Amino acid sequence: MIATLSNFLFHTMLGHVVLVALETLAVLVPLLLGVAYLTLAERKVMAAMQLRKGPNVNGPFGVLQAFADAIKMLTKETVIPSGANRFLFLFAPFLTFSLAMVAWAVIPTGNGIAVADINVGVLYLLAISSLGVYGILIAGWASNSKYAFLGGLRSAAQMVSYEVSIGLIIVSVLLAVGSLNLNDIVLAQRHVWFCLPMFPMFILFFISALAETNRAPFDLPEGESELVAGFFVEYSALAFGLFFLGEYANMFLMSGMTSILFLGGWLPPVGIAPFTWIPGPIWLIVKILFCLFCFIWVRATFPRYRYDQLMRLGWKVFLPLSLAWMIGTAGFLMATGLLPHQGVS
Amino acid sequence: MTSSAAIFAIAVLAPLGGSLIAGLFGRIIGDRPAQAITIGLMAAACASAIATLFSGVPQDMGTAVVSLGHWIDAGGFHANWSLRADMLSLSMVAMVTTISLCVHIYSVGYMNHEEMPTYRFFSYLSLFTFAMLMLVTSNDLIQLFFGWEGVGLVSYLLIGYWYDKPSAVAAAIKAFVVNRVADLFFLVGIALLFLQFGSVTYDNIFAVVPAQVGATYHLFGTDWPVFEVIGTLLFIGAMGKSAQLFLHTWLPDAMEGPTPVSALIHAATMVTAGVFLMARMSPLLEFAPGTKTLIVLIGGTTCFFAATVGLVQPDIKRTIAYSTCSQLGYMFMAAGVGVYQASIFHLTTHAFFKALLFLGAGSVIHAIHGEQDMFRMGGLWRKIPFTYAVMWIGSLALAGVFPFAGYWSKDGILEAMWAAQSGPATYGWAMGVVTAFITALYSWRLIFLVFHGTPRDAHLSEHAHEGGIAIVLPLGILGVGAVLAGVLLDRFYIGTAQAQFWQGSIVNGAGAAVMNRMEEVPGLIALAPSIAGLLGIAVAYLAYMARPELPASLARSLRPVYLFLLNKWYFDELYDVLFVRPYRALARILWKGADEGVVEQVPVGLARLTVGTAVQAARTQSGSIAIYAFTMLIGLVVLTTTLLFVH
Amino acid sequence: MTHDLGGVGLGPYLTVSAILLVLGVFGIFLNRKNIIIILMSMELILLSANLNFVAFSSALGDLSGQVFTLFVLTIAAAEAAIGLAIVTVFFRNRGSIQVEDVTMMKG
Amino acid sequence: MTALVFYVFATILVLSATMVISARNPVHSVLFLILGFFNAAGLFLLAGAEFLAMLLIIVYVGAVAVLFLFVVMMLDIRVSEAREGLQRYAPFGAAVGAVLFAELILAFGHWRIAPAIDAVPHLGQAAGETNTAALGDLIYTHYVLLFQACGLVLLVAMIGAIVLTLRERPTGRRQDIERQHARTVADTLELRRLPLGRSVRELGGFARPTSYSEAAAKGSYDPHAPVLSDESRGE
Repeated sequence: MIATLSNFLFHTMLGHVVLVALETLAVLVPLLLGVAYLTLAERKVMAAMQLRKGPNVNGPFGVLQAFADAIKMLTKETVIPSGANRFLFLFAPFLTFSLAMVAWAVIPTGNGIAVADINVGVLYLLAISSLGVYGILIAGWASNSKYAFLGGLRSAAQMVSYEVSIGLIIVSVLLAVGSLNLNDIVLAQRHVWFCLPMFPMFILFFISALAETNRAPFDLPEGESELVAGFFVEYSALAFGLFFLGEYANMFLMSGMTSILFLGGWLPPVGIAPFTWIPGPIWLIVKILFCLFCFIWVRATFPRYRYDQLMRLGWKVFLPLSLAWMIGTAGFLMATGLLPHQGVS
Repeated sequence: MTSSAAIFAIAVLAPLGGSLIAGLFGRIIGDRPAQAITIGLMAAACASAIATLFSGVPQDMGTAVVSLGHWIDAGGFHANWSLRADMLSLSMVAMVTTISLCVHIYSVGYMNHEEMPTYRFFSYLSLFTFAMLMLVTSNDLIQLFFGWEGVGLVSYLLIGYWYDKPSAVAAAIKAFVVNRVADLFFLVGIALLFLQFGSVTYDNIFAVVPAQVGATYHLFGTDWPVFEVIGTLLFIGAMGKSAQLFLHTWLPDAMEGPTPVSALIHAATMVTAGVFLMARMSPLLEFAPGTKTLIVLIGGTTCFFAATVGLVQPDIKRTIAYSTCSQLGYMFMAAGVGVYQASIFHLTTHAFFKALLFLGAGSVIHAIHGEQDMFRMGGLWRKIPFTYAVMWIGSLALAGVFPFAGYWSKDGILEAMWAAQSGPATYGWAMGVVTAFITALYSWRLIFLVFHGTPRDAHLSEHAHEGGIAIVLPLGILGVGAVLAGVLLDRFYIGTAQAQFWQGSIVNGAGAAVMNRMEEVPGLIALAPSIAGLLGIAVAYLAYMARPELPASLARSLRPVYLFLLNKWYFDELYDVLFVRPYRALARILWKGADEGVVEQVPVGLARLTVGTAVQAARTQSGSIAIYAFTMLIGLVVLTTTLLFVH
Repeated sequence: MTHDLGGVGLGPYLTVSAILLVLGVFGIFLNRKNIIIILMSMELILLSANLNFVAFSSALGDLSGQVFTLFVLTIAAAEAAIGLAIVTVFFRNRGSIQVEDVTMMKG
Repeated sequence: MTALVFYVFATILVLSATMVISARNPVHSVLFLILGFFNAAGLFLLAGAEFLAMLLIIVYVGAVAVLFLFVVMMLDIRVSEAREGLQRYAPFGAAVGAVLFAELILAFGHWRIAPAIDAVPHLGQAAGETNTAALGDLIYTHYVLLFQACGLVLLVAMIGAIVLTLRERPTGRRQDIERQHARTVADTLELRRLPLGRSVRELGGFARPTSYSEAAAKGSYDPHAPVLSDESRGE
């Protein structure tokens, strides 16, 4: 029975497809659950920080609140504004959500355990995250509304700007690793996580991640006081829900990237006995949760940036800093002979 | 470099230093220091030159060459900077520096009324001296040509010194152009020499001259003896520099320059370069009898022609200029019969008395504020007695009266002419004797017109006075030279000691016999020039003192002759018709027809064509990007199609 | 090391690239008034060139083609940036981006 | 299997390219262009150029197409106008395109690889070396000068784009963070004790602290302008 199954899974075309589908599900189901509970966690954590109770009606400690919200959204009517581009209007939230999901294909949850362990994993992540812009732009444009359009443009400009510094920070990491494979990147941190030698870049990356996901204090696109709710002002019901999920999934993704690039991914803090007993995926989840907590923590603490300040920070502070760090890293590695593959022609 | 060589180098190079300092820094250091420096360096040069002359070249060799450095090394062609120290150059160097020093000093006095700073003048003078010294000390023809052109250039600069005077500028250009015509022949001569001998160094050339006597050029179906061709070319070059007949027209015009310039350049040094060249090339010329005949003929004719013209000139400086021309004719005659020693002797004595005459004339001109017309002078001898005295001395020397300098040298030449015993030489002798008469005539005409009689222009001579020490001193020195140069140098230059003196720096082929026969000329013949001279003085006295109306009536009755002479045998007019006008016409045709009509039409037409095409092409530029894109794509399609079919 | 190009060989790749090129060319004619679509058509043409480069590079096992694709990408990005900047400025000044209006380069 | 994938990608690529040039709405054109790029990236992947495939998405889709979309959206092109004159030139364009296509097919149908190709030194990919590393080796050795030149082109393009589109707005008020941090209450507020029943206007109107004019961008605020008088305020 088991032999037949393994033969089917590993040696036939259809089996391969099924296997990939199973792998995908294994990643997506926890992810979606996580996203659902992240919304709840955010409200609870912020409530705690602001000395409130937060949701506590549905279920014990409000654990069912997420499902309540989901049901509410599913049951509401989807309003499509007059003059809106119907297809694009509905396509945009779907795009945002699915991109956030697709990116997880290359994230390694253990040594070599990924849906697709490809050579250019980092580039794949970069490519997918650069596509996030489209969902927002299309949504803003397709809504046929000034507020939505302005919010979309703002968001697009913001994401494009911070992508540049994210790219440069990643290049710094890649210089130290010598591979674009995410698993290799994690393995390169066996001895020391990159957040220690590259602490400034770690901070920069985290802040850029905040901007990339339109989180506070960079949640300009949806600035309530100016743009009502930014690019998804016209959205409601399931479409809105998809955006919402997409946003939180993006947070997960960025946290995952932070963990893999700087916090050692699925590696334990130190490679000795009690830590190594805990499996890699657990370590990765712990690290992701830590990052997510920081996301929420920041939101509860900082006021919102003004738009010109945001742009200034991105282009005039982060970009030069990350560029200088990249050059410095290259120079340091070159000088100390630590550059991977040095001497290989 | 030995100490004597160093002293010799100082003699040649010190003027260059003076010229550079005065010319480049004159504006900074001021006029007086510039004059002092040039004169000081000139004096140093003069002293060195005389010292070298007296020490002489070492007895055991005829020449010493002081090498200064490489100049040109191109393939088989080599030219060096070097100073040749044989007796010919030494005597020339001593003469040039002495005269130059006198002229320098004189210029201080003469030029002190100038409005312009005169450092430029002194710089030119020193530069000229340097160039002349390079010429006479050259060890090869290239360096000689350098000096040759150098003196030509400075001559141009000095004749046109008063560049705000159009006539001076015109004269400068004329001198330059006429000299270039001659230089062309000279240069061709040098080139042929190099082709023939493979070297331009004198010693190398002279060493192989006897071996190549029979060489000929085959041209136009005739064989031309190489030496005759080269000699004639060199002689034409010398004719230009020394203002011989047909190429003499620049010299009288050159009197537009300041008088010291006339004294230095157009009497004592530059114009004698041609004579020097003849003497220098004597080993070659001795094998070119045809050329020598030509030299005698040209020299004799020049000497007569210039004297006749000088006879009627009203301008004091032009009179002396023609006299110079005439005396140069004597020198060439002597060279033509192979008695180069006599040429050089006359050259040297002539330098003294002609410089004296010029400077004396300058003193006169200076005294009466720039007037040069003798017919407006008169009775000046009381006002400027010293000048009067030196003019007498100069004229006596010029006329060849015993024992003044000119007597010795001119007599030597005429005796040589007689002793040569050939048709052309006899012609030269006749011309020489006649010219001696005319020379005395115009010399005393000058003296009588300028110094005697009543002042024709009272206003002019009223304030006439002798110049300062700077003017008087050089006149004195030259005066002494004009008196003594002949009697002192005769023995060495052409007399009994000449062979020891020249030490082979001058070669007499057939001329050696002439040298010997000179002593055996019949007494009457030997006296003929002196008699002619004295006769000339007497006639001058008769015409300008005793019967002052005689010249005018003579001019009236012989008006065609008078005009012929006054207009210098119509040479300028002849050249105007022969060369200047056709040249201008040709230039005009080339300018209007060839240049404007053809050469300019090419670019102009091209430009018009471009403009026309551009206007048409601009229309296709509609400004529409779409059209451009279409065009590009259609081009792509055409290209692909072509490629497909061609492949 | 040659590559089998996903098992389809070189021909289909070249055909696709030819079609892309022709579509780009046709697009320029078709949208002769809209400069932005002209720019996009040019991107299509460049893409077809890139496709050819990559296909040949793989077929011949020579990476130079891919390197040149990289350069083409760079140039295309620069071209798009400058082109769009010009379009933006033009629109700001003239209020229109009709290619027919853009005739200031007339000679 | 991979052939199937190829044909799917190729078909979508060609179709989306067709839509790019024929869509009535430029925004749709851009979106189809993006779709086309995706499929082209897929084709690249099939051809083994994984690095370039990712780069195509990052550069074209992530940056260039965003630019297009931005500009198309912002410039608000009237769709009807932009499509005028469509039919007039279409036959001509179709003819040129057809000729070109025919020629290309002709060319592609009859080509063969030069027999001497193996004699040419190949800059290939070593076994076991990733596509990215092999490309890197090549770019930084053989093609380093061209690579640098590309960098220069990009730099010039960046500067050019900035210069072209930068608008100086002299009246804008820039933020000076250091000054903001250094600001104290005394610079900003003037506390006045008002007698009962009197207004600020009666005491000479509002007074702005000097820091206001210093903080303002040049030209945006004139400190010497007359303070608004009571009368003008009243009106």
